[in-house]
Amino acid sequence: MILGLESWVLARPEIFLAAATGLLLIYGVVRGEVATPFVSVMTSVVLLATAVLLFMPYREGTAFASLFIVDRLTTTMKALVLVGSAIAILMSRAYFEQVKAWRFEYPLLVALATLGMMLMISANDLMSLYVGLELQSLALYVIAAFQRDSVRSTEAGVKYFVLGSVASGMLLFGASLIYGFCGGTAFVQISRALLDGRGAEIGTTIGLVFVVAGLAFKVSAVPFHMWTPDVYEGAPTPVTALFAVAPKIAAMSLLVSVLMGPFKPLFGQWQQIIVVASVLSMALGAFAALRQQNIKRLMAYSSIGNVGYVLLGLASGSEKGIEAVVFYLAIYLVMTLGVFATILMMKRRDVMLENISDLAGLARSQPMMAFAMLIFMFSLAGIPPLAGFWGKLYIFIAAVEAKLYIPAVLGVLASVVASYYYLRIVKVMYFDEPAEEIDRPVFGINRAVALVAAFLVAVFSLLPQPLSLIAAAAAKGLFS
Amino acid sequence: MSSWPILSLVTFLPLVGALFCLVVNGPKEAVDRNCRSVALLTSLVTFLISILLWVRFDPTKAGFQFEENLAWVPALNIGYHVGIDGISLFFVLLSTLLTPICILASWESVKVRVKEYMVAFLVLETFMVGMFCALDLALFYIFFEGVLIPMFLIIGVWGGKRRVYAAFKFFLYTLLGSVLMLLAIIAIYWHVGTTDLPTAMEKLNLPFTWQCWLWLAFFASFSVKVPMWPVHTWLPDAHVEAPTAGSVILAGVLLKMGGYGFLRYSIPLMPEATQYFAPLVFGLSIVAVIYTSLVALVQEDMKKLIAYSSVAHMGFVTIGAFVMNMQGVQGSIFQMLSHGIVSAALFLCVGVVYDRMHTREIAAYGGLVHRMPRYAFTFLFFTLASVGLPGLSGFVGEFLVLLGAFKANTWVAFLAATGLILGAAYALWLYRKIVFGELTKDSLKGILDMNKREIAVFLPLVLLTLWMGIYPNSFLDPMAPAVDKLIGDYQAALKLARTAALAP
Amino acid sequence: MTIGLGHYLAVASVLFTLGILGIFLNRKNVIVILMCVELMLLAVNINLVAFSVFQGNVVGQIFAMLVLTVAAAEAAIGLAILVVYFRNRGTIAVEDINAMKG
Amino acid sequence: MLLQALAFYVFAAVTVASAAMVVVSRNPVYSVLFLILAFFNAAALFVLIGAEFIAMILVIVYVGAVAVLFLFVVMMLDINLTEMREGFLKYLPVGAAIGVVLLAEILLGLGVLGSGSVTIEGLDKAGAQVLAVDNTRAIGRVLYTQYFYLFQVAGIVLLVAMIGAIVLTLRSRPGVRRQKISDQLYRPKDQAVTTVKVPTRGGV
Amino acid sequence: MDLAIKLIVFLPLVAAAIAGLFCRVIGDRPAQIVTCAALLIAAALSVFVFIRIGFGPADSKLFVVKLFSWIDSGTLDIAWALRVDTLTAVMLIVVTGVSSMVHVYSIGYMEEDPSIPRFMAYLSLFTFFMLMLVTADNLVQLFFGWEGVGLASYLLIGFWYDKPSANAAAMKAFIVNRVGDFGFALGIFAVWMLSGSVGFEEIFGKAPQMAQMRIEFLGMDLPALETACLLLFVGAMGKSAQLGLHTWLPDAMEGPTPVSALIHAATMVTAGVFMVCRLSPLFELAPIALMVVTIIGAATAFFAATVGLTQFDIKRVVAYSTCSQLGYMFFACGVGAYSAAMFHLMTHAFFKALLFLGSGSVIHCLHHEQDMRQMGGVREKAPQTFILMWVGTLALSGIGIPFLLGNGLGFAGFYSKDIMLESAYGVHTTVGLIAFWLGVIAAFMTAFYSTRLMFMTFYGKYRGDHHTWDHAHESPMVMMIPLYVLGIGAAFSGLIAYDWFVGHDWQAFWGNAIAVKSTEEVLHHAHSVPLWVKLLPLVMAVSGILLSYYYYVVKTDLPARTVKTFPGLHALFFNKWYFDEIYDAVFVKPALAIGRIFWKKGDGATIDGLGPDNIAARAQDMAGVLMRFQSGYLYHYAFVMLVGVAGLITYFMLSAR
Repeated sequence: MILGLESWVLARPEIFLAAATGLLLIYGVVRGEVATPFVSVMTSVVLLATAVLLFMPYREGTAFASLFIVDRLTTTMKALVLVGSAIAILMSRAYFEQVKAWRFEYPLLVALATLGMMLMISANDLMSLYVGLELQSLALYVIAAFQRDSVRSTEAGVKYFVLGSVASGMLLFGASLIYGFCGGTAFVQISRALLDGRGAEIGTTIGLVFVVAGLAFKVSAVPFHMWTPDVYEGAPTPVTALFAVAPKIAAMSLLVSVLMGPFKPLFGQWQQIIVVASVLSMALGAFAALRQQNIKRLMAYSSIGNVGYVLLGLASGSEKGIEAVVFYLAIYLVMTLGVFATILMMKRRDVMLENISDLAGLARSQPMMAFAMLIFMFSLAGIPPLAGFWGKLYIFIAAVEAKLYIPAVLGVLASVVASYYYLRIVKVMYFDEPAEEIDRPVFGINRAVALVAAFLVAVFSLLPQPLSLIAAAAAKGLFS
Repeated sequence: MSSWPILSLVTFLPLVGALFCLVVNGPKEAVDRNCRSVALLTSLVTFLISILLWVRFDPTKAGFQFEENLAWVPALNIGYHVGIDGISLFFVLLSTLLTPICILASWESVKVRVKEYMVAFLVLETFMVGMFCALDLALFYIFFEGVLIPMFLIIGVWGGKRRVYAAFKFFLYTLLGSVLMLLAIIAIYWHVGTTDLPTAMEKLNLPFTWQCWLWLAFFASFSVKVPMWPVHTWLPDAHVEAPTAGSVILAGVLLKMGGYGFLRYSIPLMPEATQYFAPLVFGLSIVAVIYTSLVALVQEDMKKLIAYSSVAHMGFVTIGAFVMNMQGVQGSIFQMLSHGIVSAALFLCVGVVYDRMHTREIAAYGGLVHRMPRYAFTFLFFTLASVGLPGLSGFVGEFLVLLGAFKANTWVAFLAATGLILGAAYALWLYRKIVFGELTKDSLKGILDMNKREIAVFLPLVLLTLWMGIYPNSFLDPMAPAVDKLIGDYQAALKLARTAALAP
Repeated sequence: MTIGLGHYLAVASVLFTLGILGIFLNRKNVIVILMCVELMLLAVNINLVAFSVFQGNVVGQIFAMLVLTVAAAEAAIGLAILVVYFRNRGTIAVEDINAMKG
Repeated sequence: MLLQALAFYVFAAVTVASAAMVVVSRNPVYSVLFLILAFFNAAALFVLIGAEFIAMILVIVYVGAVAVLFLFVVMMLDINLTEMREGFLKYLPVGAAIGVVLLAEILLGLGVLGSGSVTIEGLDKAGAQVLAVDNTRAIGRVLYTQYFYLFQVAGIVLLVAMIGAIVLTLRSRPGVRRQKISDQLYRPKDQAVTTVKVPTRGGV
Repeated sequence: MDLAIKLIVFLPLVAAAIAGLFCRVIGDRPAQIVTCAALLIAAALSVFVFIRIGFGPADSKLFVVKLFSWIDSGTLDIAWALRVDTLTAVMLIVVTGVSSMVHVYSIGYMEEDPSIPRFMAYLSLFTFFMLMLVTADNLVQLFFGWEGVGLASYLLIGFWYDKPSANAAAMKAFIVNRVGDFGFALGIFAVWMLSGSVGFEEIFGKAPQMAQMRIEFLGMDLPALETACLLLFVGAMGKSAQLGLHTWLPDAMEGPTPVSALIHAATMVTAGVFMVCRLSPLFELAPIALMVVTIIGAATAFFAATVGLTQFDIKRVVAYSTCSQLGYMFFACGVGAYSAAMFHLMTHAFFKALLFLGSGSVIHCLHHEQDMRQMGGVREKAPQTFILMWVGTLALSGIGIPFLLGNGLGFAGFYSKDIMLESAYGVHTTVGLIAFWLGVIAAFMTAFYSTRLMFMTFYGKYRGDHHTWDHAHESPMVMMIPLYVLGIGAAFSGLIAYDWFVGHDWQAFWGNAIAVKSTEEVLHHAHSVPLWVKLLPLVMAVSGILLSYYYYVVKTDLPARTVKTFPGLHALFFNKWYFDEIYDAVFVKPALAIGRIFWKKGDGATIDGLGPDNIAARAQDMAGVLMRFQSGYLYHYAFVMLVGVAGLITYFMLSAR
């Protein structure tokens, strides 16, 4: 049976998510704007419930005529994505209410984007990859421009959309070549063809380049990163928070499963691409952010840099490397959410703040916020003993084992440069004289997120073992 | 030996104090007062417990004692493995001693954000002690780097005018060196499969080229920390801008991390490379001794002068560590301990007048002896200890180092010994400008001599300096077996390498 | 003088390149860029169909249909974004879209 | 055979030419129209190799929906004919150079150009394969079975497009009056009818 | 005996600690009493020890009191121990004797000073270090005392810390001494490396082997013992102000006069001589080193005498004479007459301390006037001082009646100087002869300038202002008593001690404390030199005195005329052969200049400028470039993507070929 029961069981989280989103959509349409708070909370709940569903019970296998695959890696990644999206939704209310764009479509679009991410994570065929990717992208284009009366938000939408379309065009072009040269779109077919030597043509390599370029765009790796700073800056802050975590993790997962799956036989080729992209990303993420004034933009460059490190883990192509990728992404998720939760709390006389200089003297006016931010910044900079260090350690272990010495050296050097701008934020918060007082944040979800994230970073710092076990299990899924 | 985890206690007790400080709440006055007390108390208790380490330390054993070994991150084979031997014992004690002194020294001078200040210092203590206890490369690295965070804040928040520049320079400079060491640690991990130090010492058998690369990576980190010429320029800035207690810790403990690192990691793990690069170290150290001494001669800022002198003194340390004979290595360790106390005390001396006058310019002082005889005595005492007067702690280290160096290479000893002359020149010049002369400046007419608290700060240091100068054996004896083993292993490794090279 | 796979691939490649170049060269308005994207997708479709036919399986054609569907959705969303942008700025000239840079 | 080749070249040439015109045309309306022309010709190319279903879909979906949508938006936004700014010419050499290089490489890589390189084993020589059943039927057989999943997801993609387009562009203008039937139906009596006490001889 | 030795050494320390640390509590007078008492007790005990050892049986000539271990490191084993043999016993007498006298004298001299306890504490501390130096059992402990006395000297020279010149002089003393110590330390290292020990007993035991060894030093292959001895001698040069490292000594006169008497005449400066004598078992096996010692000593004796001729500061004249006399002692050591050197060391301690304290008395009398041009006729005001100064001067000049009572009859210097010159002549080497002739010329000059001092100060008319003259007075008793004691020493110590030190009892007296073999030889030769050699020094001294009388009493315009006749020579002498200027130009100024260059250009411009600051600036520039790249234009972004893809494909196309 092509569509046996097994398929439905395996895809039940996705089906649940799709169905629930549909119901909430209907509810929202019926009730109108008043439904927004309920829909938004419910969407988060649904996303978290989906995450739970992933593991209860945990099943592995392929579904829908092998278009769809579930294993440890995909499940772990999905969990990360779902948690990221759910929290991003929770964090967004205050902001959107502030800018009067608080509408029920927003959480639903996020949910649909998340669905797209889940599908692409689970893709086992170029076609399912493509539709999943597009489902995600289209929803994200919309929410980038969601604050539709803002020039910046809509500009972000335009840029994201145009460049995203170009990227998916490239991806498709590559996919079409691979299909042609390998005689099929299913990952197993591709992999078999490549192992046979049938598909090992220069044409396949060109196809691979295009596919990798398309995916690199999604993870914003250099030189396909150009959209990132503008979109991060322009998009509404909660959206930026979402962009910084969920799609990035999903796309990275996809990149991993594509490269380590069907294209494993072309390791020699794609490793070079990934290494170059990785080194360039690390360097650009480090240097370009040095003079940024806008904290969202800074975080954009920071995310580019972080992607560079993750790619280094991928470039090692070993089980350790994939482990490192998962580990790094999990920690990155926590840190980034924490940072954005803090950013979303910064208001002065009810105006959201985005400039780094606005943080001046935060340590005196809001010691807890500043302290949380301090932890995130040092963690992002990879200073031990904070969690970010473990992530980098993992990555570099993998890189050294794969004999990627020069990229590793460049990587650590870039991390030193990058630490400058993280420190700069600490400096502004702690060393500078306080500017005008920042509004005292009411106890809200953002504060809770920031504190929980800080706490988690602390816990991961001291006890990285559980996380590394999870990462190891996930990576094993790819190699079994 | 002991069933209770005494080392962990010493390491993490300050952290408990820090948490205590964090939760203190109430009106500012009360918070400040309570935090000071809590911090002092914690650090004193820590110090007392660390004394116990010395008491229960078996000075005849060469290996590690008070070991604790727990699997921490089994996924990466990283363990929480701590322990001390004769080399690290005194560094632990130095750290635990200087922290309460620092806290006492900043009792009145730090008025803003007292809570954060105390927390930073206690956290710093944890990292420092942990660094010296760690027997796992990754654990070591974590503590080693972790120190940067509180220190960055201490310089940046409570520092002087150019504190931001200094804090960044300090942080980035040292970080840059350290990250390369991280890669080297990873490489070792890759070769051995674990980051456990004793295991690595036993199993690691790297080819020569590898050793050289790894040695250089470690060197990048430690040489910045020591600091060696030409990567010393962060030090004057950091010292000048840091608050008094910050300078004390910086000079007293942080600089020692480099020298300790050489002894604990570079030499045992990469013996052949150590031998190969020793001339480089000698060369740089000699340049450091002479160059920075000359630079110190022309300084206009008290702290900068002492900072440069630190570089020169640490030059002796690196020479001693690499001559690889008993006297050199013991002298190097002793010099570090002595410098830890003496330069710390000198910075405290600067702090005493800085707290009163709020300037560090040498030209702003003169004739202090008229109003501050006790201060004049203390300052003189440590100046003399710094120039290596026999009978005070500074002499023993320098003497042993030079003796060891003479055995290894007369040029090294000869050139390094010129530091003795230059050292006397700048130290006495400083003393003369500040303490001697007529008291002509109006601003100084009302200056007060040291109060009881300040005497309490200096008294233990004075006594210790004398003790170390007159009966250094209480320090040299416990470290002897460990140093002996270090040298023995080193020689054995070299021999093995030679025979291996000859064999095929 | 048989028309083979190569011919189709060549046409597709040319179209694809034109599409990409159009995006890069166009300074007039964004809609043309969207059209260039459509050209790229057309090139992809030509590829897919050609491969599909010459390989004798229908996967490529299914893929092409998907591409078509998604392209339609994409066009809808792209144009919607353009419209809101136009409402804000009153222009969709590519050169004017740079409120954010650096 | 020759006819087929001739047809191919004609259609192909028109496709490429109109694609080029899409890019260079000054008037966006013309661009849209050239796009449509390109699609038609591409559809013709599909037909030439026997992919008639895709060809039809292309015409219906693209020309019928997408291109018209483009046309609609172009008209709606009423964009002035702007002068071709100097940027185009300035960047043309660089762009063209890179484009040519890229094209050459792709063609080389695919084995279209250059004699030595081999394309996919035998495919080219074999010519168009003849399926056992006709094109439409073949697609239909797998679309709802094997590729059911994709079909469903494509549906969700369209849903997203719908929501997205609406949420971005739909504006409820405060000044516009709309009939709200439910409000009318559920209006309670006391709001709908007011009893006015009219004083005698006072008028309403 | 052990207790006595310990008491001698540590009583001054205890006294210093009490006076120094508790001065505020106990006040001036108790501080004086404590320190003086401690020193007098020590002096008494020293006499006891001296008698026990100097005249005891041959097997009790050496006492070693072990205290506790000091530095143990591998094969290095250094202990705190007190070693007392005849050499030390002599030094104990000299040190405690002169020191106690100076302590007592200081009570009067420093009467009006505001910080008496501090002064007394410093004096006692100095004595402690000096005693540690002379009782050292190993080189490192010797070094301890060595540097310790340097410290005390530093503190005492800079005692009047208000005077910038005093501070400068104190620093100079310390630093120049450090230069010597630099050599000394290297010498210790060399000895340790050769013998594996720093204890005297072991070193002397290994000396013959060491003489055979060679050592690689600074890339040169050198005879080991010679090298070590030369390095050690550098230390001695520094401490004993020998030519080249003498510049600190005249400046050290900035300190209070008792200090000059104690440290810069009697004890500390002789430490170099003591060290060479102490290490004589090594030195006697190092002929080249001895040659150097002789030449340096002789040159110093001559040089310092020339400078002494022209100085006007009363203390400086004495200081240069000290320098000169130390030169004598060294060349005596150099020719192997260690006992003669020690003899002169002892007598010199008495008469030079006397001269200094006498000068101090004059200075005290004239309210701290030190310039002899402002003096004259002081004998009216201070007759006792005048007489005692004559005793000192004659002792310094070496006046006596030869052959009377066997060894002659004369002031202390007469014996000791003669035996040194005779030894130098007696060895019959070129170097010895050079030393002899230089010594003889210096003896002439010594007599000239020391009597010049007398004539300028005590004779003629007073040349200063009248207010001072009206208040001038003889010093109080507490100052005069030490002068008398020292005067007795200056007059009779030579006579009494001649036989023990260099006469026929010398072997019984010295035991094994100094190198026996060479001493025996030299003394033998010295006693059998021709008559003219024995008489020449006296003749020179007498003629020097007569000339001086002619110049400064009979024809007082003659000095100025002489100066006019030999302006170049006078300028050379008067400016101390321009040593200070040369050092300033060659060492001090360049060091500061180089320091400044290293600081500003090296650290600032080069290391920071090319290193961190440069990197930071380049990083910022890089950030700027990247930001400009991020232009905000879609087509640029697309272009970058395009270039990326094209680049990758090109790379693969090229690498595939």
